[in-house]
Amino acid sequence: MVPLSWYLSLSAVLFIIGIVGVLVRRNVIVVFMSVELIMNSVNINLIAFSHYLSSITGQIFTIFVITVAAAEAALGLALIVVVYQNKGSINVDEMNVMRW
Amino acid sequence: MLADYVPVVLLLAIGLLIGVSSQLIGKLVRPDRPDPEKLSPYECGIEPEGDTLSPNAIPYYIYGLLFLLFEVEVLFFFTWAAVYQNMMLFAFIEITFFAFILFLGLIYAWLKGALDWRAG
Amino acid sequence: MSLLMKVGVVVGILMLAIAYITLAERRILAFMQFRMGPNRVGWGGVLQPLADAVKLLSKECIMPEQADKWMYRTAPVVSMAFALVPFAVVPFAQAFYITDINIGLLFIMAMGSVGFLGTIMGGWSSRSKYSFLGSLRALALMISFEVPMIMAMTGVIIFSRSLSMVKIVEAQAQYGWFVLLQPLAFVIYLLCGVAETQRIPFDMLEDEGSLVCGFHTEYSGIRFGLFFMAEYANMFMVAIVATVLFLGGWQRPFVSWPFFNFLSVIPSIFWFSIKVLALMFLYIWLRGTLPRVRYDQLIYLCWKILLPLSLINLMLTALYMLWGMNAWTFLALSIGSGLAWLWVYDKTQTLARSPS
Amino acid sequence: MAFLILAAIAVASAVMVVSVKNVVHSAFSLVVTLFSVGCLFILLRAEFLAATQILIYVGSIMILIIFALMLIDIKEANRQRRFHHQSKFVIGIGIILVIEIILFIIPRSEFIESPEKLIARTAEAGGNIQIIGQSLFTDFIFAFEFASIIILVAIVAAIFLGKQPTSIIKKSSVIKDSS
Repeated sequence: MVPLSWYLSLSAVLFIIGIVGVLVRRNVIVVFMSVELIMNSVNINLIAFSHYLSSITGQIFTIFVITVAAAEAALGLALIVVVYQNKGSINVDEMNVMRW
Repeated sequence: MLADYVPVVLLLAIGLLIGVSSQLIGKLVRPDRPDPEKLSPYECGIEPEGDTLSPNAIPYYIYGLLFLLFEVEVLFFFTWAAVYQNMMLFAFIEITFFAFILFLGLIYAWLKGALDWRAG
Repeated sequence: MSLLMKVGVVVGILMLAIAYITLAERRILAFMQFRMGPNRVGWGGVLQPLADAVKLLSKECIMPEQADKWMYRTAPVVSMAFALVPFAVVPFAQAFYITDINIGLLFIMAMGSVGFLGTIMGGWSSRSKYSFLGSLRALALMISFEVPMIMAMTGVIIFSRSLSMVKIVEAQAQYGWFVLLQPLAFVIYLLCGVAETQRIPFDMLEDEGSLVCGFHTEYSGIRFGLFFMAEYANMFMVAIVATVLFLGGWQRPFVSWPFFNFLSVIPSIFWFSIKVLALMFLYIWLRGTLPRVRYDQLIYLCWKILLPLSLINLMLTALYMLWGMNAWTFLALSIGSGLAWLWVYDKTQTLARSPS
Repeated sequence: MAFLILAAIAVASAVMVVSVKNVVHSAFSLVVTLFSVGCLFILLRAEFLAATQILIYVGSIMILIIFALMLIDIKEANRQRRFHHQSKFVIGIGIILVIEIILFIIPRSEFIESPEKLIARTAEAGGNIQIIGQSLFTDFIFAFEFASIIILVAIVAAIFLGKQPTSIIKKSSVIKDSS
């Protein structure tokens, strides 16, 4: 039987890989994918707690996290596409003005 | 419950094995005589022109966007349908509200012309 | 029966079925077009699939020079593997299934959506305009049709109270075949199934006229063969899901009437396969009969007709469960509302077209 | 055992996501990560969530990301520098954080692990999806209805953004799909 702390460790590792991705990559879509990684590590945590602590709430929360992630993905990518169409670049460093 | 998933893994392994092994076996049997004409991308016989990887994918992208949002809503219907018979009226009122909001989204997309196909 | 044996039997039968449905398709199409079809290899062409396999294996696999090598090789494997996995949850006959999981139906949909990735991988990695455009088109279509498809399934789940394939079949012993209670959902599912598997009236994938051959333009030899097999496995899967959800799975006809009990002497695998083969014949027939639909019309069919219709069907089913109205009234209501929506849609189209 | 394999796949492909040069390869490694995380959910007896994860993340969000990648100029994106100049510093901090969490924080925290109760309740309700449904439509009903409103807002906003003029794409497009 795998102990709970293993799942927590895995989720921590994924979380930090996601954070590093957000901080170091310059391509905004890769940054976006790193955010998805972070969300997934949270999902692992929620479901692991739900299983080991015998409560269904964690799983229900994960459903809502996935719902919000979907809304966020749709909006985030729509924004990225609009920015790309206006500036011709998807580089985070170059998105430095609030209006154009 | 976990034992139910062992055959799934087995089938996945078989599927991967079929895919990989048939390509490997094919490698032993088939001829391999490349030449530049063969290796260039197919373009109805004329010389390939322009950059291959920059087509206009915007119209497809819009449908992907709508699909993602509707898919999430539709998944809630599955959980609802599985327990509907246990809590009839209450669940019915809830889902009516839910479906109404989904319908609003569809109507909005329709009126704004997001469902209309825009080529190019 | 041990697990390994079951898996072996299922995979073996599936491979045979795929091989022979291709032959059947060619012969039936030939018959419809007053041709002969393949009839040289073996007796009347029965060994044709074997010859095809040998040909595909021994044919040169050309990989475009600029292709993304590893993704190009992986794409057919992904398509094939994820076309095969859903067969794990299919109840082929009474008490004959590899496994029965609680989320069977959702599992099939999930594995199908992973299979879509094989399409875009193949299209993107071969660096050809035709295959790339073909894969984008096909993908946009497949994902669009997934929404009404799932909505149509939901109507059935209200009755069966479970997503397990075995339980759905068993529930039809109580209610009768769901096609009688959910005719609208059945039609929606069949149309979506044709679009999901990219068969002819809806086949944007292989729109020869404008896109050469869709996403596998650059594939040849056994790699093409893998895509081809995956396509037919998906076709079988759609037919099987339609059978399980709407046509009573392994159950004999008139399952709730004791008068027809004598039909039970025929083994249940027979009923299952006859229904699946009938649906496969329907697909082949469609291919032989109908012209290809234009892409924008197809998108409209999905979003403007099938999606609202499936929503209407779902709400009607919920009302039916709530009030316990007469089954015939329900049947008339659902068919009537389907036709009413088509009429309304037609009106909006004429309004949009008229100059103002 | 299954956990270790899946975790190794997930971590390896997650590292690929943030490190490979080609953005499309990065997207497909994210697919592998999400898929193996979905399989982990099955180990945790959350079948419905596993299927949802694969259907929504792999089957929808990733497809949308790939569509978005197809819109941009991938060759240009791949030619550019991958990392910021302070990346070495960030990676160092990341490694220190991982070590700290795994070695010091998690072993110190204690939970009473008792998965049996939920397994029993699930069996009583008839399965994972049924128990989720029951709890979703009683205790979490407000969140459920609110989720639909969030999605409605997202639909409205996404359509609004999607209708912006397509200046640059029009100029650079080589192929026009006319059908």
